Amino acid sequence: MAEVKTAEIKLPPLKKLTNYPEKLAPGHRLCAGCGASIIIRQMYMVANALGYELIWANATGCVEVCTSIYPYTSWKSPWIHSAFENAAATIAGVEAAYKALKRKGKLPTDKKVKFVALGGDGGTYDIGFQSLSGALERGHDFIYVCYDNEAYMNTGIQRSSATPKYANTTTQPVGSESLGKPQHKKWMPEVAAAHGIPYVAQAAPSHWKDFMEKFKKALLTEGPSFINVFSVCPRGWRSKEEEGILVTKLAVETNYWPLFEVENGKWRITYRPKNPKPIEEFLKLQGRFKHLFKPGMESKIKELQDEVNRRWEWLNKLEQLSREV
Amino acid sequence: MIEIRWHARGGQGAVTASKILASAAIREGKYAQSNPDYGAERSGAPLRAYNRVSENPIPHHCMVLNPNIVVVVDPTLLKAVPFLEGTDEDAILVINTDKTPQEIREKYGIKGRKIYTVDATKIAMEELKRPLMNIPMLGALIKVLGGLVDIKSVEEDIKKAFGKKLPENVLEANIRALYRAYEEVQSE
Amino acid sequence: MIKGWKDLPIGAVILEPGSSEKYHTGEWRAWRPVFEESKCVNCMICWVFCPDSCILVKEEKMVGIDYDHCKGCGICAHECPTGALEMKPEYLFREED
Amino acid sequence: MRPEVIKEVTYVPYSGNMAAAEAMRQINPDVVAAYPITPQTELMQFFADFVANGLVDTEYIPVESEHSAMSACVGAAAAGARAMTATAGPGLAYMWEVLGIASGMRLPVVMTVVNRALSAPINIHGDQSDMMGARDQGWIMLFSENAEEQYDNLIQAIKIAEDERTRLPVMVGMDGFVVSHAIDRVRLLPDRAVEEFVGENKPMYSLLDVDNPVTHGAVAMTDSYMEFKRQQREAMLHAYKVIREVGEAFADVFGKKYEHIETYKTDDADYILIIIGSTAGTAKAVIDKVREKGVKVGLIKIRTFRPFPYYDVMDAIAASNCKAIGVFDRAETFGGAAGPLFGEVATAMFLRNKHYPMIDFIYGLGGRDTNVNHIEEAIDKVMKLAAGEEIPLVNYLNLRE
Repeated sequence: MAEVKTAEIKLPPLKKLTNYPEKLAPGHRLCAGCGASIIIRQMYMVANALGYELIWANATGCVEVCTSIYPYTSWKSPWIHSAFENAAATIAGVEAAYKALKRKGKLPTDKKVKFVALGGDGGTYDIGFQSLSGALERGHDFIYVCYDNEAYMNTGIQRSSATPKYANTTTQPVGSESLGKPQHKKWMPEVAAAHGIPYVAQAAPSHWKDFMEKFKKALLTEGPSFINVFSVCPRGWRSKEEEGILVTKLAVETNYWPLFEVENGKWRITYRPKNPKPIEEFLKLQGRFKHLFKPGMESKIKELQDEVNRRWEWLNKLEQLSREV
Repeated sequence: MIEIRWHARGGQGAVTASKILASAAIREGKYAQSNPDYGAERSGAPLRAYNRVSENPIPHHCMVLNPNIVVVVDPTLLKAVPFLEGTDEDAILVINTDKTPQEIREKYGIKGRKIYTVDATKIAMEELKRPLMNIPMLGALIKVLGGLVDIKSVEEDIKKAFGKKLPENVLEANIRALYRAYEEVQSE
Repeated sequence: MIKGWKDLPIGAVILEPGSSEKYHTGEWRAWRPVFEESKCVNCMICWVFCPDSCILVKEEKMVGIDYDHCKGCGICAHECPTGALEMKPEYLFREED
Repeated sequence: MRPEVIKEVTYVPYSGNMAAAEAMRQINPDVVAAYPITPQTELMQFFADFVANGLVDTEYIPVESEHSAMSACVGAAAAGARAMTATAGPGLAYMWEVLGIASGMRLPVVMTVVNRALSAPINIHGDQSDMMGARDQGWIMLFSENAEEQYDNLIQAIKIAEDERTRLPVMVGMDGFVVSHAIDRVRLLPDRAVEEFVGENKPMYSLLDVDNPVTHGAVAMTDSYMEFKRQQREAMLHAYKVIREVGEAFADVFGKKYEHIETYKTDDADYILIIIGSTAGTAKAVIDKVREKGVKVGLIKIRTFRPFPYYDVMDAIAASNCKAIGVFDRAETFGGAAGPLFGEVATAMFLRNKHYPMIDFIYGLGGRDTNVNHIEEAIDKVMKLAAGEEIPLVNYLNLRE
């Protein structure tokens, strides 16, 4: 794999990014305050600035459903949706077609294009896991972006393997015998990194500079990249629409959603909260955790805090280890 | 149309021999089929393979039920499988054995049918240093077919099939084994 | 709006990029972000966070809101560091329309 | 430039898998995405060998599953590439969801299906349950009797799929093992002639055309979904014509005619057998044999199963002396009256409002041998049916009672 040499390619300041046309048209039917379209717009800001055309394969999910209701499309780039579980395989086919047709001289040579597969956590962590793993292993030149809103939001807040412990979902609801989901969430970036691909990152749109840097690296990386992006879902999380960025920031500031990257196997934390906030700060803004704030539930919150601490420590160890190896 | 049934054990190359026979016949402008009877068997298990050879197109896509010729590649199969199944008294048997056709006839109480024998194991061990009896049995079969398929075409096909896979000396040993069996096969 | 089957492109392909602009999600809005230019420092924080591509910018200056499409989520007002955006109930404006 | 391998018409000893792979080499698709499954495996191995030795320009994706194989073909075809794959039995079943996506998106993917039984119990051998199970997924379906037909059909399938009037994917089936693994005499056509015959792919709505961005795979709600399905029906009606035209073009160039059905000695036949695939060949041999005894039997071999050639079948029957018909089904329809082919022929009679005594034979499931004796047994039953005897609607061949 070619080494990522991105330092000399700088992104322009925010103001300059406004000079490019919007490639995700308004009029899509995502919920008010949806994090996913913020993420997509920020990806476009990078691609625009670097002169890349993005070609998309979108897994079934909120974004897919809401941006392509016939006869309307919000996409001003080539875009394909084929099914829920196969965005990575579909983009693999598109990328292969590109290579073949390019080799045969059937494509213009003056365009910089990049292939992006986009899926929610259901289409990534769960049902699309196999096709994602296959595409990463085969080394296609593409970026897989997961907008992780921690449940099957498109179909009405069903639990996924990305749903955090104790979150209330419709398929593992809180009840007299249940505190919501019994398991912690799968740590997907680590699974992606285990494929030995050149670039893996975790990001959040609240920390847009960090995310844009990461998307830039992925864009400039030859071979597969995987970026896991925290994507607020006011409807599913029972949070206030206007607080979407706040909730996202708190996910980062509590270390619930650490920002890091794995570049050619080297783990690096890209943002370190100066004084990490307690997990309650993140939880309390969301109705999905409301039951944890009843009397007697302190131990459950502590359990979540412990898991955050454990993962943060583990991440720090990985970073340290990366420096040593 | 001539129909042939091979009896061998997995790993002895009978399927390959049957393919070479079909290939050689087709390259001569004839029509031929080679159809292995695949199962989940692994090395050592008894298996069957079929050939059809004809001057005319062959429409059949089914097992050979009434073979004109039965080839037994491994002598230990004579006791283990019903090698006479579906044959009538005009059938020809080509058997790998160190015995004479008469001895085989007596030992297995075979009535009618024409019996040919060849010590393909000995030829294989002497030429190939390994008990790979498929090519010598093919040589014997070609002789028995009496000019339906030219031994030269078979030689060419072996070279074509294995030329890139086998070292020169092994390839030559196979060709020698082919011709030796062709010469050494005996009838009653 | 949608043509008969003989006149539709095959395979449900959509040939007009960004045609969703014709669909006015602004009608969903219960709260309206109101922009006060004098307080704006053009930091573009509202623009970078808008989920609906509704912050209108010309020559690197924030000039207003695309009310045809703005769903009124309120992120822009919430994140605006200078208070240049304020959420007001939509009915105040609808009556005026 | 890839090397020219076959320069003139050549007769070779090939298995069905080799013949299919050779056709793919000559077609030289832009993208091949495939997953190995018995009895298709060696087809992919042969093709991978072509890739490894520079005999094709293809971008080859050895995917992790059949679902991804078809998904990658969908992506590649939407990108404007000529995309091909191959599968068998359970692999086709695993693709099922994406089959409808390929046809619904009107992507001209071409695929060999080495017909194999479906689990359970697991069985790797030939039957047509796989394609029959997928028969309403909007694919054009051709079946081959032998290796040479598989080769010829694949070459024609490219033209059929890519025609602007159809723009539908095509699957071409051959029976597992008896065709896929048996060596047979196959006529190969020259590389350049095949290249010229299949022509250039003219992509529609390519994803790689960044100047004209298109959205593929949109959501169609209640207000438009039905219109797109209606379009697919129309495309199938066109396909009926296109398949015939391509067959004629093939005959013009290569001297061998392919039609929706092949009739064998039906003109004067009192009894007609209707069969798909390799057993049609065996039936021809049996027909020759029984005709020596004066029993006039004819055969209708179905090459095109989708779109089903109802009128071709009825025309052939009407032109004969048909007194009774025996339909051969190498697939079950549990809970249905008889096998899937029986159902189609019954529909054909309905469409012409002309009815003949007819019985069904379920045969060859899971690779069960169907030899000359079984076909003779079937003919015997059809004769009895014609004579007014009561024969069960569904009869099994070579079943252990």
